[in-house]
Amino acid sequence: MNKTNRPIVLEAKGLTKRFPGVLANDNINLKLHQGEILAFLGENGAGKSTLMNMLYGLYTPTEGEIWIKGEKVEMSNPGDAIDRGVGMVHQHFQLVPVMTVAENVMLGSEITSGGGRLNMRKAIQNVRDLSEQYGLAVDPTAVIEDLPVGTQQRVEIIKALYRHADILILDEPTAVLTPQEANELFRIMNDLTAQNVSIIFITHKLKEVLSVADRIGVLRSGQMVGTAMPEDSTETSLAELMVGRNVILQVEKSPSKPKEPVLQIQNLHVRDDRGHASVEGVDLEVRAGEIVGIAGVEGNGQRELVEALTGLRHADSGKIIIDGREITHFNPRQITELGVAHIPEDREKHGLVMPYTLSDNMVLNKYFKAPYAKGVIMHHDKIDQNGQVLVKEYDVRPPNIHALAQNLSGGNKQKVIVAREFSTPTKLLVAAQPTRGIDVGSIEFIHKQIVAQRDQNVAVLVVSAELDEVLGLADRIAVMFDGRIVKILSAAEATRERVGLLMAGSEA
Amino acid sequence: MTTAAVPKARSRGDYAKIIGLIFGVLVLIGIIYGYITNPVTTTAVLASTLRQSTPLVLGALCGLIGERSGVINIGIEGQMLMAAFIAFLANVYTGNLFVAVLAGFATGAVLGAFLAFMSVTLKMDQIIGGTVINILALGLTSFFYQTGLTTQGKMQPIPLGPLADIPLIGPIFFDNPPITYTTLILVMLVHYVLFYTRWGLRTRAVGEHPSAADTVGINVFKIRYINVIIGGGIAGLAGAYLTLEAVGSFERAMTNGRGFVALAVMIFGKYTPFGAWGAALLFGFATALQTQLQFAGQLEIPHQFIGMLPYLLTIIVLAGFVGRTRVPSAVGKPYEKE
Amino acid sequence: MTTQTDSKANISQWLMVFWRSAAVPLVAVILALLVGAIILLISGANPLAAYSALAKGAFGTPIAFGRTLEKATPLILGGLAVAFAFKGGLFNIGGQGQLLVGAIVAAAVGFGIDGLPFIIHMPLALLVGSLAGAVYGAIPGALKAYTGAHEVITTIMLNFIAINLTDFMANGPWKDEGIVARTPAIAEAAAIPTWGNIPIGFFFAVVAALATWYLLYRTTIGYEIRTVGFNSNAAKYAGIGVSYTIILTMAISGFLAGMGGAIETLGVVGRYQPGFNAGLGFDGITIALLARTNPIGVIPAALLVGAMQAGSSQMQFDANVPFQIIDVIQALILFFVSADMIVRWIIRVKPEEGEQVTLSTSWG
Amino acid sequence: GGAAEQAPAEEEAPAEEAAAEEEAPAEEAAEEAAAEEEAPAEEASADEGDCSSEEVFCVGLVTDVGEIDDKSFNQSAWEGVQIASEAGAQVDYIETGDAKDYTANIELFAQNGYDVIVTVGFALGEATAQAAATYPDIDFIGVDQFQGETIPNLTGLLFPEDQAGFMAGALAAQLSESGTIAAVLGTDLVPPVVAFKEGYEAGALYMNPDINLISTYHPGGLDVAFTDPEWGASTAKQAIDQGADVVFGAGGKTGNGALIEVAGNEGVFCIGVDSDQWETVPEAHSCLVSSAMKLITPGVGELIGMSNAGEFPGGNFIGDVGLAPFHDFDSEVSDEIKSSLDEINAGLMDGTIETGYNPG
Ligand SMILES: Nc1ncnc2c1ncn2[C@@H]1O[C@H](COP(=O)(O)OP(=O)(O)OP(=O)(O)O)[C@@H](O)[C@H]1O
Ligand SMILES: Nc1ncnc2c1ncn2[C@@H]1O[C@H](COP(=O)(O)OP(=O)(O)OP(=O)(O)O)[C@@H](O)[C@H]1O
Ligand SMILES: [Mg+2]
Ligand SMILES: [Mg+2]
Repeated sequence: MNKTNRPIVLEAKGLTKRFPGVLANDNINLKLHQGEILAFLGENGAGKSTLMNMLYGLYTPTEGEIWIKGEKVEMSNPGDAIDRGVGMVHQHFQLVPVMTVAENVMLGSEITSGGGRLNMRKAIQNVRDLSEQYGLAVDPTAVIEDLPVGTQQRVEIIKALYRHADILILDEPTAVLTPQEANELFRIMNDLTAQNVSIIFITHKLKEVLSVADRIGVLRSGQMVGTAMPEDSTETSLAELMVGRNVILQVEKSPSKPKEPVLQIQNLHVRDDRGHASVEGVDLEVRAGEIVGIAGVEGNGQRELVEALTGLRHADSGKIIIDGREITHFNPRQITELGVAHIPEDREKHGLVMPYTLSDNMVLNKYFKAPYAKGVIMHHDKIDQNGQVLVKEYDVRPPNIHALAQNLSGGNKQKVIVAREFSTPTKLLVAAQPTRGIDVGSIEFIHKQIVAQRDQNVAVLVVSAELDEVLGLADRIAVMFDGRIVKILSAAEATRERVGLLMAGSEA
Repeated sequence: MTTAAVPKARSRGDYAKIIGLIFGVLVLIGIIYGYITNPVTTTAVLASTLRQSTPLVLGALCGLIGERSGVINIGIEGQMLMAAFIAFLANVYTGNLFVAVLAGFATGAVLGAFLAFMSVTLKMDQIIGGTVINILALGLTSFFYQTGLTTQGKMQPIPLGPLADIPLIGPIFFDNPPITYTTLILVMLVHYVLFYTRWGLRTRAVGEHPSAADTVGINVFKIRYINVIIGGGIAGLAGAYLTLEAVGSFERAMTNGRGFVALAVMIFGKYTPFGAWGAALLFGFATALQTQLQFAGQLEIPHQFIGMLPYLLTIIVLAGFVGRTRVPSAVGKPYEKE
Repeated sequence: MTTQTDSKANISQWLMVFWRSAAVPLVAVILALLVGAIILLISGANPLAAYSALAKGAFGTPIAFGRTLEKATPLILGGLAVAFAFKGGLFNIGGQGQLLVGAIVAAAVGFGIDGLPFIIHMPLALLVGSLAGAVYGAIPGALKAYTGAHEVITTIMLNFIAINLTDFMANGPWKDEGIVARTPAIAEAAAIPTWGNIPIGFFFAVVAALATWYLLYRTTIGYEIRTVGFNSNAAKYAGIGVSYTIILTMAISGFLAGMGGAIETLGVVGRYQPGFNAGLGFDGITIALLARTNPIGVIPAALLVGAMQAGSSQMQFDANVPFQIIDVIQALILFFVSADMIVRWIIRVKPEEGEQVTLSTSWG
Repeated sequence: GGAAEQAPAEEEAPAEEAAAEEEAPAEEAAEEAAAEEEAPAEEASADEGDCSSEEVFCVGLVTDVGEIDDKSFNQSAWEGVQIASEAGAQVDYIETGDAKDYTANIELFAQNGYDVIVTVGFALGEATAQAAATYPDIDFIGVDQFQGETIPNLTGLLFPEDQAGFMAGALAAQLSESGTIAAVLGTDLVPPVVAFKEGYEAGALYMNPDINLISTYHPGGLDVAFTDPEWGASTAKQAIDQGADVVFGAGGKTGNGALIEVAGNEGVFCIGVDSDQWETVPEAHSCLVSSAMKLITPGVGELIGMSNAGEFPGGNFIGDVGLAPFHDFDSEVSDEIKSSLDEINAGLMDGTIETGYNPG
């Protein structure tokens, strides 16, 4: 329904933000009405986070005005925004991993009993009350780094509520959430709007926008290129508005022609970092020329499974066979040498060396081989050529092989990794969360590449918390729950509902 | 499913703790045995242990207050030395030991402010900042120091009434000069502030995840400045200890690397005040012990090998029981707001 | 457009690049000298007299210049040792210890063997000394790789141990006859000669710097070391043996420091004598930081500091300024070079992309 | 040279004024100027003179690593040189910062035509001998430098430190009531320190065969062993805590730290080393009963005189050693102790008493 007749709680007039060399936001105007959900779409690097950071007092605008609840505000730091009831859940979580939920929530607005002594008991109680009031189910005494991302997400929301925010900014909150967690979040958002909280909601997922937004704003390269109402928009229309060209959202692929098995996993057992059993007897087979997707709520052993396959984590028991060779106790180098490509789940932690140039990053998996190196001597001309080719072929932006990886947007970071991994002759491709946090344009591109690999008889294992991604890509879908593969379905028999139930652990 | 794993999950860390515990118990037994067989020597060694550890603990506290807020301080050595020098001069010219201690504290704090300026405001690499302070302090003190200045003596022990008469414990803990007492109090105070107060929470947050602190309206720069300055003051206290309490006069380069050992002690102690205290005591004990072994003169080992004791022991205990130290995540990284 | 304009453009570009890289250090040194002059004035000395004497003592005569190079030699190698470890994400405070071990072992080879021809003996002594440093450096590497013991602690401790060890050897098993604690003099054939006033050891150091640069930026070993230094997770993912690389990094670092000590023994002192190498390893830290851990930059940094050390005696003699002032000036130079913000603000030069170094990563 | 232009600058900052000033840097600075320049101050008077000329008699001193004002052998030697300057000689010194500069520093004087060059410490022995060979017209005085073969223009000024130590030990043994005496020492890398120690222990045992001797060397290297007063202090304390009631501090500033520590403990005596430390360490007056002296100052003065008179001996020149006056403790040291010390002194002189110390 239309809420534009309600009072305006937040307004931006001609907001502009310039970074050295970049015009991140260009004369942006927006109005947020009480109790409405205003969604923002835009490619990676379009300027969404920048805009939000200005509204939250984190960045100071180069030009323009911000009005909150009818008064013009000059904010020098987030404290000012918080005082005016603005809360923000950041794209990259702003939680101290080694501290407890309660500590994180009260940080900055601590409850103290005389002499600055922290009153933990009271703080814990407050968090309990809040999580009950909004049905957020969070244990105040848990340590953040032990919590699944979904829960961390809710902690961020509690942080805002704890500060009595009635204007809530959510920057890509669903990027890391499973469908279940996302739906949970939308329920919470609706409860909040019912209590007159106003929400700005940023996402790359068009479905979500259509289902929860009251209004939609679209940013492209720093400019507001249009607003839309969900009722008279479609995913395609939004995608087009966002990318500036027409985008194919469904993965186009011919039916698979599976050949000989390339990857065989037999009764595999793996422990997680804390030494707890995490993969418990997985059996799985991936054949050349097919894409097997592993669906599952995060934290059910997918990460450990992938790390075991790629030699980053050693297996307790069981067998991993690639191309007929048992590789259970091989190291990552030996496994890569067998023709295994790996798109790691965490691009910043495993996938890239941030202070390296693009061309150096693009040989991470082959720097020691001819023609890039002869003996121990590296050949930088060859390495740069390689970079040039891949940057062009995979449309990495900026197309400068000497740019540092740390200055790329997530989307482009991901493209660099994909380019590198696809550029070596491959028998098996292991892709973990290949499109997390990435805009539709890039997603379309990466999906195309994965399918192309399959069609060249590569065996592909895709692990994704993104149900749609798995459903769209996979020829066979293995649902993982509690460290086991609970069911393997063919693309045909796999419906959203059925897989969703299996993921939730209920036998279907 | 997880429960099954738990027993096997007992990792290196866990039984390192157990071994550490056993180790501790053995030490305790050793002390008691020593006290029964030879009370005088045992007391002497333990008293010396505490004494040797004092400047190290203070130095380590300086380091950890700074690093908990995300600023590496390898300038402890320089802060100590400069403070020792100024405290000495203050003692010479005012003859007032209290004023001299304050002068030492202030000097350390000023150098702390300088370090904060370099690493927080100028965003200079923090290791460079500390090194600048070390060289500068060494140069300035050696350049401007001249002999012939004599102090009005140094601080003497203040026995705490009946407490001082408790056997073994008394002479060791309750018959010390002021800065030593202050150190013992500081260990507990810093522990309390760091883990039980608003300031401590904010400090740790800033040291682990500055932008998280920033996004809830905490002024990262302010927290870092204040921590590094206070830390500097504590290092200054260590310097004052050297000239006003331990020696009673100044000599060029008299810190002789204690600032760096303090750094080691801080990491060894896993960035906790009591951990650092323990590490410093271990080191001080080994030092006192090597002196005692030379006193005894019985052993046929060349004294250089006896001299290695503290350093070997540190390495063995570190590699054997302590292992990897978790460093505050944001340490060394200047915070970029935009 | 013609090649003419091209080359013009290139030259002006080249000048621009040179200015960019040289301007900040140059201005920094000038600022440091100015502040130093103020301190000298306060102390009642005459800065001009002091500085001209300093310059005279460093470059005034061929002999003086030779001594500058002689002083710069161990500084280059000590600086390389620290810089190299930084590239691998390690903070090697143990240069001093590795240098001492290298120095005394080189001496042992130098006096222990005789009858070898120069062409074998000198290189052998140099190599064995350096390898001793490598072994001593590998210890903290291994401790870090296998037990996680922080190298800052272990290298500091190993410095103290090295002093005791070398003192014992020089005053015990390897002691020269007579009452003085020192090893016998090395054989003629083991000595690193001088070429006129130019110590040949200096060229060894320069070659080491070039080799280090090449190793780091042109070989797979260097690529692996830097990768581990920047992001050990990514290194593991790329199939690099992280533990092995850490040990290798520390070993090479120790090799360089040890080489510094060996050259001191074989080229300058002529034997191992306790106290003759005091502090060299620690100066290495200053040099590495001055050079922003750039192996080539280490050379000018070492020459600068070496010149000040070489000139300090002349400065005392002519201007009656105590040598400790050069520490103060060194600190100021390091400050202004690193606080390039200030300098750039003064001379309006923009930093280049990716120019900044973060040594502190070697902490966590 | 530079010193001449500087002379006025120093006049402006006499020490007393400076001491009065409060504002720190300025004051340190002024003091520095005053102290630093005591040498050139005299020098300034004779500075016009050019050392290479016949009339002007120039004496230069090169310190061992460390400073001229080290309250120890560098300082004693420098005071010896100043005796000559009172006799009209032009004098100057160079502080050595790096052991590898010994030769260069000696050269600086030699090149400028100095007539006598004093080098302090055994470590300069090699460099001095080489220089003596290169500059036959210059007389060299090597403090603590034993001469294997005789070079006419080089004299090693040596001291039987073991005898001084022996006397100190004998005194300590007689003063001690607890029967435990201690020695806090520099490093055995330095021969004189070893000699002092061996002599001290021999002397103590000579007086009281079952005396309990506790002594320790500094565990660090040469660069710290003599400049670590805190270690000296805490080591002395550790010794006192276990009953030592006489402490012999023999190790430059490390030893001084021990003396000052002892001063804070009732009824414990301390004994200094090298020079009469009553003068150099006033903080220790309350415990300093005497010092085991090696009389460097007169020795250096005497040798310079000989050189000036053209009677430079060459080879080894044995200087005097002995105990410093008891000062305030004169009353506390009983007459029989004094007489026994005299006997021992005589015995050591005529060789009827042996310290038992013989360096390799
Ligand atoms: N801290 C910064 N410094 C310099 N430039 C920046 C900074 N942050 C953002 N930019 C620039 O602003 C542009 C917009 O960045 P922003 O983070 O707002 O993109 P975004 O829309 O949030 O992308 P994504 O969808 O991936 O989150 C970027 O392309 C970048 O060039
Ligand atoms: N410190 C910075 N300097 C320059 N550009 C930056 C900086 N921080 C971010 N940017 C730019 O901001 C843009 C978006 O940054 P951001 O980190 O939000 O990318 P992203 O796509 O959101 O990454 P992710 O998908 O991992 O969230 C990128 O183009 C990046 O180049
Ligand atoms: Mg964003
Ligand atoms: Mg982003």
